[in-house]
Amino acid sequence: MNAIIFSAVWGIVMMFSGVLSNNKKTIQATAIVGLILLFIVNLLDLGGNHFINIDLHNMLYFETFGLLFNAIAFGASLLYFLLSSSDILKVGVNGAEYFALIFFVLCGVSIVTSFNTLLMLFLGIEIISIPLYILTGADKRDLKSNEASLKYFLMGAFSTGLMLLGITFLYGATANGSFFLDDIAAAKTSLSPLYIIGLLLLLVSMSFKVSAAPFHFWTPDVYDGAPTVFTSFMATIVKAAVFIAFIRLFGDAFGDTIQRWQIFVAIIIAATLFIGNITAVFQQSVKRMLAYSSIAQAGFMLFALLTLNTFAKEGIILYTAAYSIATIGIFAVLIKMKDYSFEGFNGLAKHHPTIAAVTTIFLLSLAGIPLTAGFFAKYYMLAAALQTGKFLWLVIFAVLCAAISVYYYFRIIQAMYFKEGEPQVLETTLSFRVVLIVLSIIIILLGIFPQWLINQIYYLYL
Amino acid sequence: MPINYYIFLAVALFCIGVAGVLTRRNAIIIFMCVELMLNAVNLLLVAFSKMHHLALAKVDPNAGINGQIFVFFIMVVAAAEVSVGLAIIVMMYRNTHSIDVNFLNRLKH
Amino acid sequence: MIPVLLILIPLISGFAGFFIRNGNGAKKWSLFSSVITLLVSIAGLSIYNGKAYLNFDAEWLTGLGSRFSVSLDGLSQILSLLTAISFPVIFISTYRNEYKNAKNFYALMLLSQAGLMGVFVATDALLFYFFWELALIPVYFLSSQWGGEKRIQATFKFFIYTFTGSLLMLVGIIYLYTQTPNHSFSLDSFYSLHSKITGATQGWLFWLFFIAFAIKMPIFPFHTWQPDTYEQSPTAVTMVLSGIMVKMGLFGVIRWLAPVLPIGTWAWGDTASALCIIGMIYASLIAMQQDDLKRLVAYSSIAHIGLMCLAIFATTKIGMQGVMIQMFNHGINIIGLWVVVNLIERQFHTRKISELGGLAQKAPALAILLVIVALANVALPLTNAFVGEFLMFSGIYNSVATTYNVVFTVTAGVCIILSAVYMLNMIQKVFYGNTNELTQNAKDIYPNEKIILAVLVIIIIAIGVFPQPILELTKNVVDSIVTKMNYKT
Amino acid sequence: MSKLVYLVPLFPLIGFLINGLFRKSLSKSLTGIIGCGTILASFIVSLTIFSDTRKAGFDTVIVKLFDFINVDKLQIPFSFQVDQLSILFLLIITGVGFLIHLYSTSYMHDEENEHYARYFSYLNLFVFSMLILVLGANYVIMFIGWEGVGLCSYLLIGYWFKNTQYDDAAKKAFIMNRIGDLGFLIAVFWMINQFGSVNFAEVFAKAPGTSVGILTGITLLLFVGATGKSAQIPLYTWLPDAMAGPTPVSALIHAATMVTAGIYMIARSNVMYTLSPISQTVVAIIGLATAFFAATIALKQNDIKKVLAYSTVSQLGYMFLGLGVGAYTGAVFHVMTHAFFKALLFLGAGSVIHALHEQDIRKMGALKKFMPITHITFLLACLAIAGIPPFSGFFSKDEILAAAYARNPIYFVVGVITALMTAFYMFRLYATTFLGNFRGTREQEHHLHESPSAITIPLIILAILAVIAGFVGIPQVFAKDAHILHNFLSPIFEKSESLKQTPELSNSMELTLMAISVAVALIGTIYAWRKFSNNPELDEPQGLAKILSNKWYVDELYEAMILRPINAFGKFLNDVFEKSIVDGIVNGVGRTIQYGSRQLRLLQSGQVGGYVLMMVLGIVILFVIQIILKK
Amino acid sequence: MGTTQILFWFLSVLAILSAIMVVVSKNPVHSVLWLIIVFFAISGHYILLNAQFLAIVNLIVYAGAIMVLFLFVIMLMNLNADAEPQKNKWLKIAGVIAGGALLLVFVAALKNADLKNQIAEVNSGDIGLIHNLGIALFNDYVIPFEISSVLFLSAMVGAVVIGKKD
Repeated sequence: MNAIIFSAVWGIVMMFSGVLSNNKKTIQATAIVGLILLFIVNLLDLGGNHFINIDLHNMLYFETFGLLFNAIAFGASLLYFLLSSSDILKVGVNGAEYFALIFFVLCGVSIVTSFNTLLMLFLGIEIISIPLYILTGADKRDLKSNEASLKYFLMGAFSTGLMLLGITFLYGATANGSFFLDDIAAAKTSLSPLYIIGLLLLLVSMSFKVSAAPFHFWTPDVYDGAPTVFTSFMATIVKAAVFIAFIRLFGDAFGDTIQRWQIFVAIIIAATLFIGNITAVFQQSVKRMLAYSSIAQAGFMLFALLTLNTFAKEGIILYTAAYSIATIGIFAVLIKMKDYSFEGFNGLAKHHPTIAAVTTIFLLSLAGIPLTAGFFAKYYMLAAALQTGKFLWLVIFAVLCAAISVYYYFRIIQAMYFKEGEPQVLETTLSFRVVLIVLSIIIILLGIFPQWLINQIYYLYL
Repeated sequence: MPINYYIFLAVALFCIGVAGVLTRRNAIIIFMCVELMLNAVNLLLVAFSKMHHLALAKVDPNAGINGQIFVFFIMVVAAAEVSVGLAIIVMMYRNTHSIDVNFLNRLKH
Repeated sequence: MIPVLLILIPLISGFAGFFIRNGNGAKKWSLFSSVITLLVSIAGLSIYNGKAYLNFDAEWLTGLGSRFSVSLDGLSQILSLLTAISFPVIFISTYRNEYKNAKNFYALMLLSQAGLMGVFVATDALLFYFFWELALIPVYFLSSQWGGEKRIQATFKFFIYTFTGSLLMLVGIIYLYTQTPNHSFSLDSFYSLHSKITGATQGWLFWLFFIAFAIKMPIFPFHTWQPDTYEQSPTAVTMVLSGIMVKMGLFGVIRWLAPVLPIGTWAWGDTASALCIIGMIYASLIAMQQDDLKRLVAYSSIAHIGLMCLAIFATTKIGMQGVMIQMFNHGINIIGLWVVVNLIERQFHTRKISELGGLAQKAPALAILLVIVALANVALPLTNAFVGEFLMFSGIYNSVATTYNVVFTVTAGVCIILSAVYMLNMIQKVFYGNTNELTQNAKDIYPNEKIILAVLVIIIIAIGVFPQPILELTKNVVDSIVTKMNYKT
Repeated sequence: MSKLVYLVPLFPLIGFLINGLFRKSLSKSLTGIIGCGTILASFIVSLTIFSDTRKAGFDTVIVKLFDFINVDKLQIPFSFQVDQLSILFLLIITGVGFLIHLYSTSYMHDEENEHYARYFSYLNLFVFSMLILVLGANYVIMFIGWEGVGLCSYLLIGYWFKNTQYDDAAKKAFIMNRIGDLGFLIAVFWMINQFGSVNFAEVFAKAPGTSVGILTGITLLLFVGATGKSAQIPLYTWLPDAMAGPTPVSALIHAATMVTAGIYMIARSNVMYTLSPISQTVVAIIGLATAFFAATIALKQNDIKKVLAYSTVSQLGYMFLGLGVGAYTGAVFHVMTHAFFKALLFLGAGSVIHALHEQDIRKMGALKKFMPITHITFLLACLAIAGIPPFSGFFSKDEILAAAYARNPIYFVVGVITALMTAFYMFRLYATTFLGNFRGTREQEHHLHESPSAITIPLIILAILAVIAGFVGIPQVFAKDAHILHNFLSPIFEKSESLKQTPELSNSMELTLMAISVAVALIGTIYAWRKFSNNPELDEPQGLAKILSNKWYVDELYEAMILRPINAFGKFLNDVFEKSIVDGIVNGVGRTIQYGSRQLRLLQSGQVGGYVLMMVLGIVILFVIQIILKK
Repeated sequence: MGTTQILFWFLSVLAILSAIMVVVSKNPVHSVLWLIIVFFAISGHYILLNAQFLAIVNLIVYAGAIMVLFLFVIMLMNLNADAEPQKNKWLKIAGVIAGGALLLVFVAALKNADLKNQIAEVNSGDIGLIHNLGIALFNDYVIPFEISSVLFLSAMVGAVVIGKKD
């Protein structure tokens, strides 16, 4: 609850900071301070120190899983701010408002990681979505940005409709007319068509939000069109948060009927992996490739949903962390590039060895090469699936897709290291590079001692 | 009224909305069709709320009220969405003098 | 502690190598490091008495059931020794090669050595998998950055190919892990599974593992990455690839596949063997057609590796002993061949057999040493490979795991003849005959290269005459593995 | 003394190492001394051991040096076996070998220092390998020598490596040998499988209890090895080509080492062969066919060394005939006598070549007057090989023919026809070379002279041996128990003798046969002498003669039947199969993915309507699956 | 058939027909007007279901405020004419078919639903009264109510950011 309140409040603070000061540095500093505070209050929450004790009427339910993710999301956002906050201010004149919107999104993030009723889920997702529509269109003079924004908005609204219909059916299916997850879980006994339809519609709309095929179509266009700095945010923290919501929803509300819907998830995973990986192969723009790769990564993350066992829950935390950090890093580098095509990276290693090296580590992590966090992320997903003893075909399909993913991730590595060229890179500050190195160290550490890190957090707060 | 009627009515309205989204190319009309879908959902929610109320009124006089509250929130959200959505459409129009979604094809493949 | 040192020394010195400013320093540093590793390896060999393995075990991913456990048994000893010997040999023999960004080159070489060492000593499946990939990545960078013209595509194919295989293996490893009673990745708990997993399951698990290993070895039809990669990689890297890395595949079969899944191996051994045989003949015939020295050696390597794999599936102690010693021998021999190829390429800037000739007049020392290495490669008696091949063939012939043992022996035996054909052809065209414009001003090799080749030749002959010490070294491990492989339901 | 047998191969090995390693720094004389001295030392050691074996109560001595391979139940010691058979061969190898070395010091004197030393090191290695072959106490050690001589022949045939044709011949020798070796090896594996051991003692002890089928298999496979090494049909073609090497090398290959390996091996394995009648028959028939076939080719060869080469092939055929009909002693006897006269012939030919720098007999003639010693010794050798009594060839060949008759008269008939041809082509050679008019250039004539003593002394010694060696094997019909060799070797063959079922020939029959063969040999000799002494055959041959001079086109046949198809197949695999199919599939997967990517991304049309349509279709599909699953 | 039923059918038919007209009208202004009729019909249903508060809110917020906003925007853009050129016919047909298919699968899935006995209470029940709703909203639902303020805030900020001229 701390985080929800604080992020909303700090959003307002950011709004006023724009009114009170024209100094970009001040705004930037305010945002970073706010995020540090947000991170701290969330840690306090994890430790059991709440600022305010209000009767939640069971609308929200805070558990370690969600709060832990919050910590990761806020931590990742902090790194994101440290890397890219100056780029946020470059997008347009409304820098302070962008920060405010991001804080509102983070408020939505902390809601969707702690909802206990579909109403809160709905509100949380809307609080996330509406600022994102705007951020996507933030670069108002850029037609691509406009277009992305409109597309995102129209399709987002459409999927909201689907979600609401699903919620409605579930409401009808409950015995006592309730939106609480417990009551919905209790409705499984009847297994009425209302329940199934509601479940499927929620599956579809949540799949839309996490960009799982065939509901992913908005993703490449929006990620491509949005200002890169916001794409980074959307593709990582927001997406991960929705994933947590997805898993919480299906784990808590539909966990008992998993046999019923597992197969649908399996189909969606297969389609997502297939489309994400295959389509990414032919992309010419790194940014668009990363959009498709985020779809492909979503396919892997969905394994957690498929299985919902301990492996999955531990794994999805690790996965979101690994994925977010690596993607934020890559986008941070991408923002600095003048040419987003693969050729734009040619010869980067020669001219900017540090940037090339850390980018390589990020890419290796995304590809799931051992000794990076990405490996264990994928490892947990595969282990979770194999644990069930079913879906071997899907696991094998997934690893084949992972092999394909190497193709497009390594194209960047090839360009950086093995090709000649004069890459056009914007000025980077020392602190920027230091943060990048910190990111890559985190990735490596997570890759060698994943358990250690998770355990530390678990032991600290459990 | 049997709840079936409401369900079919709402689903029909919803699907008309969906068909509208699919067939029209004017962004505003598409958006209106989405609103139509939301209204179909609202109607169904109210119907369900009354259904639950009927079934449980003896136990809980307020049974089913949350459905109507939910409708209230949907309206709230819809209003917020409309404000943002129309702003985006207007921005688009300012830049391209068109709100035809078919012309939204700079981003593809 | 010795197995850990074997990994740590190259690992740490490799990372340190990135920070050495000048290339020459890096060269010396890496040579120094590899010699130290060799000394440690020899020390390990001298401590080893055949019974008590040198173990090291530490907490790592406790919650995951994986530990940092490494061990030096006979099999690990022989392969880590090969690795330890190879790197100084590679560094010395290519000492005169100049590389751009030499520090990175040498640092990556050392990292790949660390990975290889790790693969050979790991007794934990996840750890094994880690090192498996760790060995791959530096090699990928080495080949792609310092290789020939078509290096990027060729090595990329290699990378994706092997990576696909290893991912399949990962699926297999995780599956086995979920089946272990104590949820552990340790080798022992994997070995305990052999009776618990049904035959059908073992069947598909077999293929998950075997494809990974077959790609690495490589076995027909998974071999096409290999000639291209060998051709395009810088020769030092090719030596690592062909001398040591291909052993990873064989090692995998011996340690992680055959004893873990005996029923699956029993059921599919014939099919795998048939692939080996087809590959042997196929590669030999193609080797006869090659004009490029590197490709020729590459294809010959496919044939030799095929034989070793075949001998593994024969499931006999004799054959397995042959494989053990031959893994070492093949490494030595093929590195010897590459040394020569490197010398030729450096001097004449070509590897085309048809463009060379008459080198024996100009470079007699090179010619003699090459001929000996080549003869070892065709398994002439009193060279090391004879012992290995003799034992392997005996093993295959005496195999009870297959009913086609005679057919296998005879068809595989044809490769003995074919190998002589292409090796002698190569010798003839490169070294004999008259000199041409390119070779008329050829120089003989430098003393350091001569010494390295001479050392290799001495190893070749020493093992060829006194193979018994090495056979003793691997005796216990062969016994235990073959016993496990012979488990039947 | 027998315990010191390891010295016998050790000396040549040392010689090889010294000459090989220090080839640049040694002077020619020093090289020669090392080369010859080591062999001489071996010969002396052999002689002392020989005297040991002559003593009564001598039993086979096995000297184990170390464990070569000791795996599981398979134990292969590196051990030497000293018995009558091996010591006999030791003497031949080191003795004849020494003479050839001695001869070489002069013959090769024009070579550069370095190559001279290289030559002697190879020669030493050759002798070393052959000694290992003969001394080995098991099949694996024998195989080491077996392949070793193959290697050395390769090195020596290709000694003048600048000449590509010579290299081809060397390669051919090695590869043909390898084909045979494969048979040998498989036999060894079979033995391991069957007997659990490859030691002679154990194998022969267990052989009588083994089924005939298995023994037949093993012995036939061994024989495949022998056909390669001893140049029998179908693997004989390398031997005539091996003339590419320096002539003393040919002498070494044909007389002392290499080609006799097959005979030795079968003689060594006599127990197994005797137990397997089918194998015996095969050996006899192949031997006889080779003898006949090679003799026909030798009739029309014009290269002095080629004639000798085919005569060797033919004589080897005789020896196999002997082995095949159970006349093991006869075969070994013939090996011995053949070693003397064939070495003599080659060295004589070498002397001629050395003087003339010419190998074509059509360009020779009348050498009698220029090179008297060479002429005389050559003539003696021809008489010996033609089987004219009382020269050595007569005794050994006769013994084989008699045994052949006892087994099957047809063998005898073919053998005698071959003997006729042998006498004919040898004297065709002799007459064309040494008699008539000189047909070379004037310059050649000017330089013609008798060879130096390092060449003539070995010739003389060998000539003496070629003349008298036959007397160690005087047939029973002339004198009882006068067959010294038979008595000497009887411990080796006694088991086979006891198993032999062929009836003994009566004395009169044996004498008749002897008379026939001598008569035939004389006819051939005299006819050739008369025909060629004054009008040698100089024209290009026509008809059958052309086929003969082209060696029945066997090389061409092999080329067309085996080499070309294999090469074509290899080319197909390399150019088509590997690139299009195996690699094609791999690249195809990549291309398919790329293509799929290109097509699949078209779904991403940029149209919101399209996207929503996809979504709706996705929902519909999910629902349809749900409805289907429910049913 | 009682009054309630007649009203129900009338409103339902009106809603569906108007909804179809929304979709098929060429003129955007007509679409808006038809949509307002739909909203009225739905509000009628709300009244029928005794959800008076929602009925009023629906009219005020949707038909009144939102639709007027739409109308303004359309007028502003001068889109009142048949500004929409002919769209690809096949896509249109595909859209209709897809929508129909969606309806079909919904119906198929619901067909077997055992809802015969489930009745929505019409004309009675007081949960839809503003009094009850207000109590619920500010007791149980105070958290979402407050949180929706964040939503509005962000929508407001967004509209400003997007709408204002740089």
